[in-house]
Amino acid sequence: MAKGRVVIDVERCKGCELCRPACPQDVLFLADDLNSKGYRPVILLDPNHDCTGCALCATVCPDGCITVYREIPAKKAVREPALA
Amino acid sequence: MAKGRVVIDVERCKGCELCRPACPQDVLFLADDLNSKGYRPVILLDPNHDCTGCALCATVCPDGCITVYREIPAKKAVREPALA
Amino acid sequence: METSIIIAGFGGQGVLFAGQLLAYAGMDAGKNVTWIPSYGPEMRGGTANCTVIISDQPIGAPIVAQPDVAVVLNQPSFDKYVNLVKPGGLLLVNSSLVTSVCGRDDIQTAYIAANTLAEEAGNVKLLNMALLGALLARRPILTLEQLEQSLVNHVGASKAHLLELNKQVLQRGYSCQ
Amino acid sequence: METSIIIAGFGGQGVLFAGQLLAYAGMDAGKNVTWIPSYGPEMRGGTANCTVIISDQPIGAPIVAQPDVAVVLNQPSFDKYVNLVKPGGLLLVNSSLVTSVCGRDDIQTAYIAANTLAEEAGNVKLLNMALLGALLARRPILTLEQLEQSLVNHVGASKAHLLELNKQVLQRGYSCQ
Amino acid sequence: MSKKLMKGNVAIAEASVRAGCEAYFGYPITPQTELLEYMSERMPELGRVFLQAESEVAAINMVYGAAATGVRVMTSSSSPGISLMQEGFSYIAGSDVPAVIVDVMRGGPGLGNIQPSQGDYNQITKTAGHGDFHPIVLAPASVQEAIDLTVLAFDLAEKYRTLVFVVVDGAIGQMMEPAELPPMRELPSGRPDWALTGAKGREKNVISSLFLGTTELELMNKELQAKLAYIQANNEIRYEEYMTNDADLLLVAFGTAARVAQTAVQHLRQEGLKVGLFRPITLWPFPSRRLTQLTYLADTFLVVEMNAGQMVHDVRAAVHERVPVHFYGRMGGVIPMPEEVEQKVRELMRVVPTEDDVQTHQFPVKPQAAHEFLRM
Amino acid sequence: MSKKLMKGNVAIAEASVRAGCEAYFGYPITPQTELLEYMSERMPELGRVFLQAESEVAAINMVYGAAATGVRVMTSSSSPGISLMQEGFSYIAGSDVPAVIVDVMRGGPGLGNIQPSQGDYNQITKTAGHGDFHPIVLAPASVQEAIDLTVLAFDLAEKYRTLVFVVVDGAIGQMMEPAELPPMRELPSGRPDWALTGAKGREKNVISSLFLGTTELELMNKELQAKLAYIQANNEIRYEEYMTNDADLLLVAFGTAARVAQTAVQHLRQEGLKVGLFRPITLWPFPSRRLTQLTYLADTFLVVEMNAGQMVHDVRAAVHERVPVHFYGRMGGVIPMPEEVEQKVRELMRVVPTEDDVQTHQFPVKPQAAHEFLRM
Amino acid sequence: MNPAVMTAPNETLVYARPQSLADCYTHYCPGCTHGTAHRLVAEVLDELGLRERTILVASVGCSVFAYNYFNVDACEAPHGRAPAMATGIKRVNPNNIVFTYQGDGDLASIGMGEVIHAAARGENITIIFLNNATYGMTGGQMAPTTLPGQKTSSSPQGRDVAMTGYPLHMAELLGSLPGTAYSVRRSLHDARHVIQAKKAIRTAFEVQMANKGFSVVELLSSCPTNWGMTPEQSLTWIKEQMVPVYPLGDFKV
Amino acid sequence: MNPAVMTAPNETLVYARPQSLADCYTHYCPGCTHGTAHRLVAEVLDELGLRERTILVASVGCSVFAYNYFNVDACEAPHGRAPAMATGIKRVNPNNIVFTYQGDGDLASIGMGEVIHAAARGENITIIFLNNATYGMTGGQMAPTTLPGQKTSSSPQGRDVAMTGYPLHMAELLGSLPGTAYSVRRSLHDARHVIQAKKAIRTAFEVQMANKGFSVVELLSSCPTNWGMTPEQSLTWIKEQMVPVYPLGDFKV
Ligand SMILES: Cc1ncc(C[n+]2csc(CCOP(=O)(O)OP(=O)(O)O)c2C)c(N)n1
Ligand SMILES: Cc1ncc(C[n+]2csc(CCOP(=O)(O)OP(=O)(O)O)c2C)c(N)n1
Ligand code: SF4
Ligand code: SF4
Ligand code: SF4
Ligand code: SF4
Ligand code: SF4
Ligand code: SF4
Ligand SMILES: [Mg+2]
Ligand SMILES: [Mg+2]
Repeated sequence: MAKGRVVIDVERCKGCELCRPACPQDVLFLADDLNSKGYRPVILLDPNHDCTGCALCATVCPDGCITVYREIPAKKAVREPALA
Repeated sequence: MAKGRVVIDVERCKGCELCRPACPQDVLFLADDLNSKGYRPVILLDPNHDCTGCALCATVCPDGCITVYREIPAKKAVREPALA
Repeated sequence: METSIIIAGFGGQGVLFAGQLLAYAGMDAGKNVTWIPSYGPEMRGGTANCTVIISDQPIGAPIVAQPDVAVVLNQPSFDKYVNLVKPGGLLLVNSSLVTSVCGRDDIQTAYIAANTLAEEAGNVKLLNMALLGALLARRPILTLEQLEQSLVNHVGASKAHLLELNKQVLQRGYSCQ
Repeated sequence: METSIIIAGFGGQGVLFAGQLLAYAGMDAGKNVTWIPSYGPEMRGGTANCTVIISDQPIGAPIVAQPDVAVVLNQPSFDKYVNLVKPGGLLLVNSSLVTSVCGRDDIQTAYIAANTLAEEAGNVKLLNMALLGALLARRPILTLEQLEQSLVNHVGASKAHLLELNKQVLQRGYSCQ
Repeated sequence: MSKKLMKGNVAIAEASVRAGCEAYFGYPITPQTELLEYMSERMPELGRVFLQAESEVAAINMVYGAAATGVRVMTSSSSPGISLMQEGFSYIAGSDVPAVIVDVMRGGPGLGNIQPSQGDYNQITKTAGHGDFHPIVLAPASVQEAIDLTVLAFDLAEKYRTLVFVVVDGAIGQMMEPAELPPMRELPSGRPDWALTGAKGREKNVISSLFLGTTELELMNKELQAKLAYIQANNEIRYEEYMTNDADLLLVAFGTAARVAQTAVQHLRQEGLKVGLFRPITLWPFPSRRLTQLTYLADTFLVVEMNAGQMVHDVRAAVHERVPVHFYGRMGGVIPMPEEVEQKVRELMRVVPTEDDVQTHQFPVKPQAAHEFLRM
Repeated sequence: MSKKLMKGNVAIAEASVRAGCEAYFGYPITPQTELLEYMSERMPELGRVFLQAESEVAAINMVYGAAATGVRVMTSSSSPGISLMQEGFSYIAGSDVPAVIVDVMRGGPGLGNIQPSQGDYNQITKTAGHGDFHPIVLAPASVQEAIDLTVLAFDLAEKYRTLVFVVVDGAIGQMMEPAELPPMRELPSGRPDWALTGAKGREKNVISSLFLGTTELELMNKELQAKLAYIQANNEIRYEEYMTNDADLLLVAFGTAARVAQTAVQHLRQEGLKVGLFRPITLWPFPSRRLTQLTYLADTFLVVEMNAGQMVHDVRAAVHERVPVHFYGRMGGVIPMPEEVEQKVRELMRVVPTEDDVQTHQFPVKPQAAHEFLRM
Repeated sequence: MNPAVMTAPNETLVYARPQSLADCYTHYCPGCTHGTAHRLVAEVLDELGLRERTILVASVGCSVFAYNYFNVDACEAPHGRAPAMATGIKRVNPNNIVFTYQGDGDLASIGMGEVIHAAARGENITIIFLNNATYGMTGGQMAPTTLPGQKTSSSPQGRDVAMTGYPLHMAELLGSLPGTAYSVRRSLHDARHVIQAKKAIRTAFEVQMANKGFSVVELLSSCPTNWGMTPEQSLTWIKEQMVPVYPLGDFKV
Repeated sequence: MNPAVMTAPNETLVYARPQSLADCYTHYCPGCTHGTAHRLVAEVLDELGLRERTILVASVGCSVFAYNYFNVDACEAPHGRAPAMATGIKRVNPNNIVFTYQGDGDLASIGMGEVIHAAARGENITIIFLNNATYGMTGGQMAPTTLPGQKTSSSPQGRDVAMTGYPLHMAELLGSLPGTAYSVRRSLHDARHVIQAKKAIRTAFEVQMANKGFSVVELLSSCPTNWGMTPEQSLTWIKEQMVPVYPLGDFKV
């Protein structure tokens, strides 16, 4: 399995939670605190490095809060374009 | 062949001549004179009693100028309703 | 000098064009002119008339209550304008379609069988030219030549073949008593 | 006597209803009242506030530049109204969401942890009741009983089961220092 | 009946129901929408007609159709929607059918915003469409008055076979106030004899604004003008005065601006300033004559509006140059505060010229440089 | 160039082409249609845009779109079509884009008829849509002037980023007169920097009339009002005077009515009556100041219009009560005859009160009975 | 009634002007089939006994005076808005029979929104839609129904579909909406087709009488004046040019 | 750019906010798929390199501020008139890519005439049409696309088709016009459908780039606020209630 990582723009996130059921690895959770807009944003909690960088979360996020990275497998080090 | 007769409201007639080609018996003609609106109306010229009262002329007349009568055959003297 | 002319008849009798021709000729002769039409609701047939003013001065109102000249091409127009022509004015009647006679003695009247005259010349549609000719004979606001020149200048190419006939009818009208 | 009250917060905090309840109670108590809302562009979330005026006289302007009382449920509202409250007026702060402290000494200020208080009572959504209770304790424009009665009169059947809880939170707010 | 706490929009809706409105056609637009929503529930309940039209253009023409059948009918909208209805208004005026229109005005021009405004004054009072006509325009300043004038609107519309507008700004539409509703009227059993109901046992009726001949159309217009003149003369002019008896300075305002002005009067009176308020209730016909009379009393007028100065022209036309007419206005959905009006009055009563009324003169004293107004 | 005999409609069309109009969107309506028809031939010939829209509402929004790209764009219509465009006008005004509108006015209200009229005066000058704004309104009285003012309209629209109307009545639209066309202008090579052209190598541009916050919308309105004030002050007021020097009685009229009035002046002068004519060319901004000055000269004003009396209110507002302002109007598409105006003037100069101006007072002296105006 | 109708004892009256048609002269051009359409509608109203129940909504176009030409209660709607006006009438007077009479400019251009929404609502009204491929009344400009290549006064080079788009097929479009109960296209170019058109008009009114919803009959109609043809040529043009583009048929029955 | 985009040396950037999307906070409710649609359009503009050529025509509805949310030249049309405004723009700027972004109230109700005629003309513009079965911005009134039985604030008893008519199928309707080059319906209710929606949006813009004519993508979208649901429930509602009424598919390609 590829390893991945997501960064969530917590100030932009409205806590709609649509990314959570979209994530096959179940590594997204609501934060405890509110952001400055009064929403509880989603954060990545991925102690076991389960995130695969599949970008399904980003695909459904209405607010474009999620940036997705994937580890480059040793053999293939060229950068891919953004999700087609 | 049934015998028929048409009466043309010459003041209403605009001389468009659409009734003429519609008439299978060719008994409709343009008058020589103009009516008060400046049109040459159509008139019935039927010396041989060719008109069958088929009402095709009336069917196509845009101005509803034509009234159509048909002789009642001896056996059937009830009045028919207007063209269906 | 300012002359106001109303030309009135059925749509299709060439009323508007006759007026335009006068206006063109007036303009070509360096005068001020206005031409303004008015129609009924009908697209074909119905009534049509236009008012032409030809003047040495700038023209104010382009419409007039009492024209100097009325050219009436049909009965309704006769009925409408017979009493409106200005005293001393001219009423020109297309006697082919108008049966009435003007009872006024304070205006000049002329009866021209314009339909017949044009038909005889070869095209009944030119009845308007016959009347224009008759008008110029009675009111020399423009010369016959000026009008003919305007015909040449402003008749479209598509109608050029009719030019000669137009001129002929114009002349016939001019010489018509 | 005329008292003007602004209640301000996020949409969804029950700001408008709290204002309406005051207006109902004022009306039931035979006073003149007005209630007027104002919103931001958001359908959900965003800012919302309302102005309530309760008066013995007919009420002119339904809006005020400087309220007698401001109830602020979130930080932006605190920032907006802290300096607008009329000298001698009252600023009621939901300290659960507002961290700032008022620096003025010409007005009365009270900090109520309304979220906490309501949550403890069983429903965080009733934070507005907590603040209304605290308001009446400080400005006896109406009695607690009058407000409770209005709750009974004007809360729809669908929410009737929440009535008791509403009253409880109201009372807690009332007795809250 | 006892008082209920009601939003202006809802109060107008229920008032129209009780006044016998048999059909409502409308299209959602803030800040009017509660009116439509209320009707969507209420009208079917009573077996009456509610229909959400596909647009304001359709709505006004549905109103036109229903009006032609002689029933009491209404629509409501807000400024951009009112613009779209102008052709329909003109047809309605041109064919003498009664209809009631509610305009809950918002900030313009264009999409503007959804805040309270009085920017439609000219568009409605000067002629709500092409051609020569004026609707009767009623401008309530409270929820109670909105109710009362809505009922009156239906009665006037029917009496004169004319368009009647009830115009409020968004504040009155959105505001809750205690108010009393009138009793429910019985619906009439028949229809007026000019109405379209099917030509059974009578000559056919025709509702049309087409008069092809100039003579006919001029006649129609003369009759229409005579009707308008009759309305002006027939006690249909309404206004309210507050402390005008001994006023040195007269505030003139309608709707919410008048409420603000009234508060200002109260405050200023406490300061000992003799200020009064004149509140036109009918914006058309405009209470010009009374304003003219008031020039013999007050020696300064101050018009307060929630626009760039529209009614002020009617006030000036009534007052001529007998007294100076000043203007204080806020635009863009801003409701002026009593304090602002008070400040302005204080300045005027000390005869200090201010920026604001310079701005509304026909010829500004200091023309501004081009770059000052070009908004990029 | 020499003079050509041209219809007003066609002359306006060709003038707009020569003024650099790059796009025309319109919808047929009498008595404006020749303008559209001419453009349908002419614009494609030049590789410019002609599009017959599906409606007036679509047409004005196509104009709005094209205007937002910074090209010179025009539409034309007649009264009912102008009503339908009101929302669009208001958006255009609210977003400061330039556009030229031609209104060839016909008889109203409603469908009315297709004869010449001046019944849109209020609808256009007072505010052509909801909210506070005025278009610049140019009113030619001859075919030549229609040409000249059409060119000016484009220049003013661009200069002030505003709506400019050229308003004529159907008579000027339909009339032929000799006139001279201006030379063909070259089209500009670029677009203004606020225009929508794609955000290449610059910040994006936005054209919008939405200002959600009251502060922003008020600011926008203040800027708009400042622009309007600037236009008023910036020599954009135009008018013409004819024999006003020594006039005792001043006729005030625009468009065709002014031509009629001019003929009347000529006739009356022959009778020795000192009559002059004041012809506003800009209906907005209105030449109020000059009219005020003229009250020191003439002691009676007579406004002649082809409507029920619309501009007369602006004249009265300018003149106040310094001199009596009378009105003579014809409606329904009737063009008044010089003789009627002359008769009226003769009456006035002998100070005989007449029926007609009674009718146009705010409060008719003798209210008419209800049955007199109810047209069945 | 018409003085012409004087039946001799041995005769039967086969055809007479219908009662629902007003006894007045129309302003239509000679040979214009607007007149034919009027007559057919009037005959149907007579036959179904609807004259005294019917309300006509006339539209803006050559048929603008239709309210004068029918012996029924009538009104005249703003250009394109007849379906909205008819909706207003029908909703408050459900027992009346309400129909609009609209041209192609009126219905398919400016009035597109109103007619689609009336159909979508299944408004129980009848629409008589005259398609003559042009704006007759204003002098023959291009309509949305103008044929590709057809010269009109606003498409002087002939309609260029690349610039001005494709003819709109309203009977099909309206027929595709679930609220539409009846949508057909007929033609008025000869006696046989006139008779078929009349049957369709009759069915449309019967659909309304049965409260089945929206009904529309599109009629291909002539405009000799603006087409620049004789009346007879116009009928041939309908047959040869229009029918191929606008196939006759039933699109919803 | 977004400060979040800081790629580590051993990583590849799989997904980042598109450049064509403005770096600002939207006023949309949490979970509203208007945001998703915006993002997809922006991604497509990025990928096709169109950002600097594109002009957006925003409409009146919840997406009224779209002109703030895209990094492209933009304007804001009157309610329903975006296709007309886009037509005006495209005709004078044929080299720009012009698209409208419209809701169902805007496009299918008040703007019906404009959108049909733009399609009939084969206007070379792209329409992104968000169908959320309601008037979101004004508080959830009935739209022409509201489902039968659906309760809204102006159909409090649920939409009664007998009184208010049937849902309008715009993708099918527009697809039936010859001027339309591309008309499809997609949904935004889960990742798979979002990806399909994006492909369709891409195709629509490609159609415009190839000057093929009118293109429209109808997107089934959520309105959690007015539907009274959580964002997740809304997506389920789209899938279970909307898709059966509005079948996904290609109606003209
Ligand atoms: C709002 C408005 N726009 C334009 C017109 C001008 N107008 C009158 S009739 C007509 C066209 C009618 O064409 P059509 O509906 O096809 O009827 P036809 O005359 O061909 O029978 C137009 C555009 C108008 N009266 N009102
Ligand atoms: C002419 C006009 N009429 C009505 C409105 C009010 N209005 C604003 S948004 C809207 C509905 C928008 O609904 P939709 O297009 O479905 O967009 P959504 O909010 O659902 O995304 C309405 C009716 C307006 N601004 N202008
Ligand atoms: S990239 Fe895939 S695995 Fe990682 S958080 Fe997003 S959805 Fe889950
Ligand atoms: S989908 Fe986006 S906005 Fe919604 S919770 Fe996830 S990150 Fe936040
Ligand atoms: S009834 Fe028949 S035969 Fe007689 S004239 Fe008419 S068409 Fe000819
Ligand atoms: S069809 Fe009618 S109008 Fe035409 S010529 Fe025959 S009778 Fe006359
Ligand atoms: S213009 Fe055409 S449609 Fe109109 S009446 Fe004449 S022929 Fe018929
Ligand atoms: S109201 Fe509905 S459509 Fe509008 S932003 Fe909120 S959820 Fe989206
Ligand atoms: Mg047609
Ligand atoms: Mg929607």
